Amino acid sequence: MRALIARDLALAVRAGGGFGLGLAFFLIVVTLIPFGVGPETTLLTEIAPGILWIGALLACLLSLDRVFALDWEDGSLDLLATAPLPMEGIVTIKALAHWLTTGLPLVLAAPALGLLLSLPAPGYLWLFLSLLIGTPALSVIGTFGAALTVGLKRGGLLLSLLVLPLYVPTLIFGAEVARRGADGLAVETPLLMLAGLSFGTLALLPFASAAVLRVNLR
Amino acid sequence: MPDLGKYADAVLSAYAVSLVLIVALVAFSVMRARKVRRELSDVEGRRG
Amino acid sequence: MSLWEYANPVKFIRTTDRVLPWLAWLSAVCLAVGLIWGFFFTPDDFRQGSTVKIIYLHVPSALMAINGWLMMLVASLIWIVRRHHVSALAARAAAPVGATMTVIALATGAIWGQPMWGTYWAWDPRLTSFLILFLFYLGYMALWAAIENDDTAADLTSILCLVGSVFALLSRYAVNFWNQGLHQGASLSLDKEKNVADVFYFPLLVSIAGFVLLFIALVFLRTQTEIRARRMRALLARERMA
Amino acid sequence: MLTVSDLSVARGGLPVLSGVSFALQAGEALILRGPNGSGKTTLLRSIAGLQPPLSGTIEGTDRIAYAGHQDGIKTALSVEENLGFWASVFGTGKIEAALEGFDLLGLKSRLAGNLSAGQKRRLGLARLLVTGRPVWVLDEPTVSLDAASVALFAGAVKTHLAGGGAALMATHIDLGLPEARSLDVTPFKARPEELGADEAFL
Repeated sequence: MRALIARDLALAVRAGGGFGLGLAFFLIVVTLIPFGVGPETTLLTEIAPGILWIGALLACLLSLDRVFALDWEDGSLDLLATAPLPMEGIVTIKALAHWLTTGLPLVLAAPALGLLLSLPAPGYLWLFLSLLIGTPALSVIGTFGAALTVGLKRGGLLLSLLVLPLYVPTLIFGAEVARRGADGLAVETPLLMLAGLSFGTLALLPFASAAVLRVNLR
Repeated sequence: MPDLGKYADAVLSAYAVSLVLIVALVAFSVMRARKVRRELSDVEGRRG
Repeated sequence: MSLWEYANPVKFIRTTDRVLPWLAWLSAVCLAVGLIWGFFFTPDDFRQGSTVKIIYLHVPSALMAINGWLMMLVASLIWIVRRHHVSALAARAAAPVGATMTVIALATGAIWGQPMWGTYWAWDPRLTSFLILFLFYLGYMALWAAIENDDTAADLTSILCLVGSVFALLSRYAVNFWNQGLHQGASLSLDKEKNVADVFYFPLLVSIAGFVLLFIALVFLRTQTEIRARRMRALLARERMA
Repeated sequence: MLTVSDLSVARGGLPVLSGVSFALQAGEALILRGPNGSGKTTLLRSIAGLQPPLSGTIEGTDRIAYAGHQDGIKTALSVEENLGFWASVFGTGKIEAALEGFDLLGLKSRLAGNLSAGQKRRLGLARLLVTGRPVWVLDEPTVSLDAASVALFAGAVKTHLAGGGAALMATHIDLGLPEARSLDVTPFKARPEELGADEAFL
């Protein structure tokens, strides 16, 4: 298990690993939004939490098709399936690696990008916390989608179609935490819901992903 | 024709849209059913 | 024992062939009676005017949009547990019907919303939930269409249906949480038990029966089609083997 | 070590081979023969546990080290890192012997992406040694190997057999293993009337 996570992280940061692409995409989305909606600070302040959440979500989505596709193409996935690792463990590690290489950098970068959108001062902490709690769920759900589409050529678009509806609850609770935090309102309820959602998906969804992956390998 | 009052457009368009969708769904299902039935009997006939 | 006999494709086709004409006529009659009764022979609501006539389409289609997904969920579970092919194909056959019902519910809702709420689309929790349900239908159908091997497709879509159901339910609660206040009052008239008078209620019941029967008839017909298409693929594969 | 009885396997739900039975003892090698498309790969994948068989039983799946057409090599990692990864996945941790056995010591720190096709194949086969598993199940192990490398591979198989291992492989060329039995899969070809996953529709 530890070897697998170490290998995936090493692969991500080596040449061609695509590390940082999600981060760059996040930056670009946040830069483009003011061009679309106008530079008024009051408007940007109001929509900043939502934009940052949606930007992070899309950046997460961008790298999902690599989660299993590379291992599928070079045969590693077959070999991993015959190795003494439980499939549930493999998909959990894959989700963890995706989160460490995509989700975590987004979480760390979000407050800095909040500056660009004039996020109000109380919002930074809650934006950071909501992303920190919410992005693992995005990675786990996305891994399920990636497992569903692993054998398909040009599965990327289908992957988005399958995963985005599944992202709805996470997005709603996560953005709600960030928005309420920015407005100085009470955040306990959505924060608890978000945490519950993250832990729930983390605990249960790997079983579905593993089942799907076994079907796709045969 | 009943008097639909000022909402006539809304009511009529709701019925029109729904009926068109239902008829399209039924027509599509029936057409595909016929096509597949025909193709299958071709294949079965070839098989003897 | 008895119920599972219909899991045999041949038996299923033979039985449904016998039932299908009756179902089709019955649903046509119910739909005609319910809709004509509702459209021509019911009074206008004192508040909503004639737009109340839209409920004869809106309520049954919304009902079937949800029940369609539930039927797919049950069929998927049967496939996963007992691996009856007819069950998986019935789920596949039901998806486009359910999706169409969702579109009808959304369209009639939007058309009704324009004079009542002053806007075609409000991010009302119910409307939003239905939009999300529609997205789930789209994803489900797209996955069926994308996979070549029939059994693989059945397995993957069943699991997607299961996971999707959980997330659809979560979305429903999340959406309620996200925007709770808006539709209060505005949709009072849609809570039939409490607020719909008998004059509206009976034609509505007939119309609902019509939609239910239509759904069943379409699912039977489309399942037959899927079974025949699958048999054709099986036969062609044997031809290639020989 | 590996017992296969009355095995039927399917590709895409259609039966390809049926009634395959054999047993492999320690120190034995079995070579599967048969033309392209005869189902050797499907059989090997089923035996390795990657796909469920239509019917029949396989004993000893957890003793298998499987190597398919693709080597599962990460081009961005070095030879040493590639092997080290599999060594720790299988919990053995020692890669020196494997590097030596397939003449990869000199290439140890080379990026796998810079290897030639034959060198990559040797790296893929060296993975077998680090798994520590006794039964090798190999699909076309000698593809893209030159004569010297084939001899190297044959030597590795001999050592493995002498050490109490067993090997099952599909290959077209003569490996120079006189002790290996061979099994032609052609007689086991499934007839069209045999039932597959689509039996309910026939």
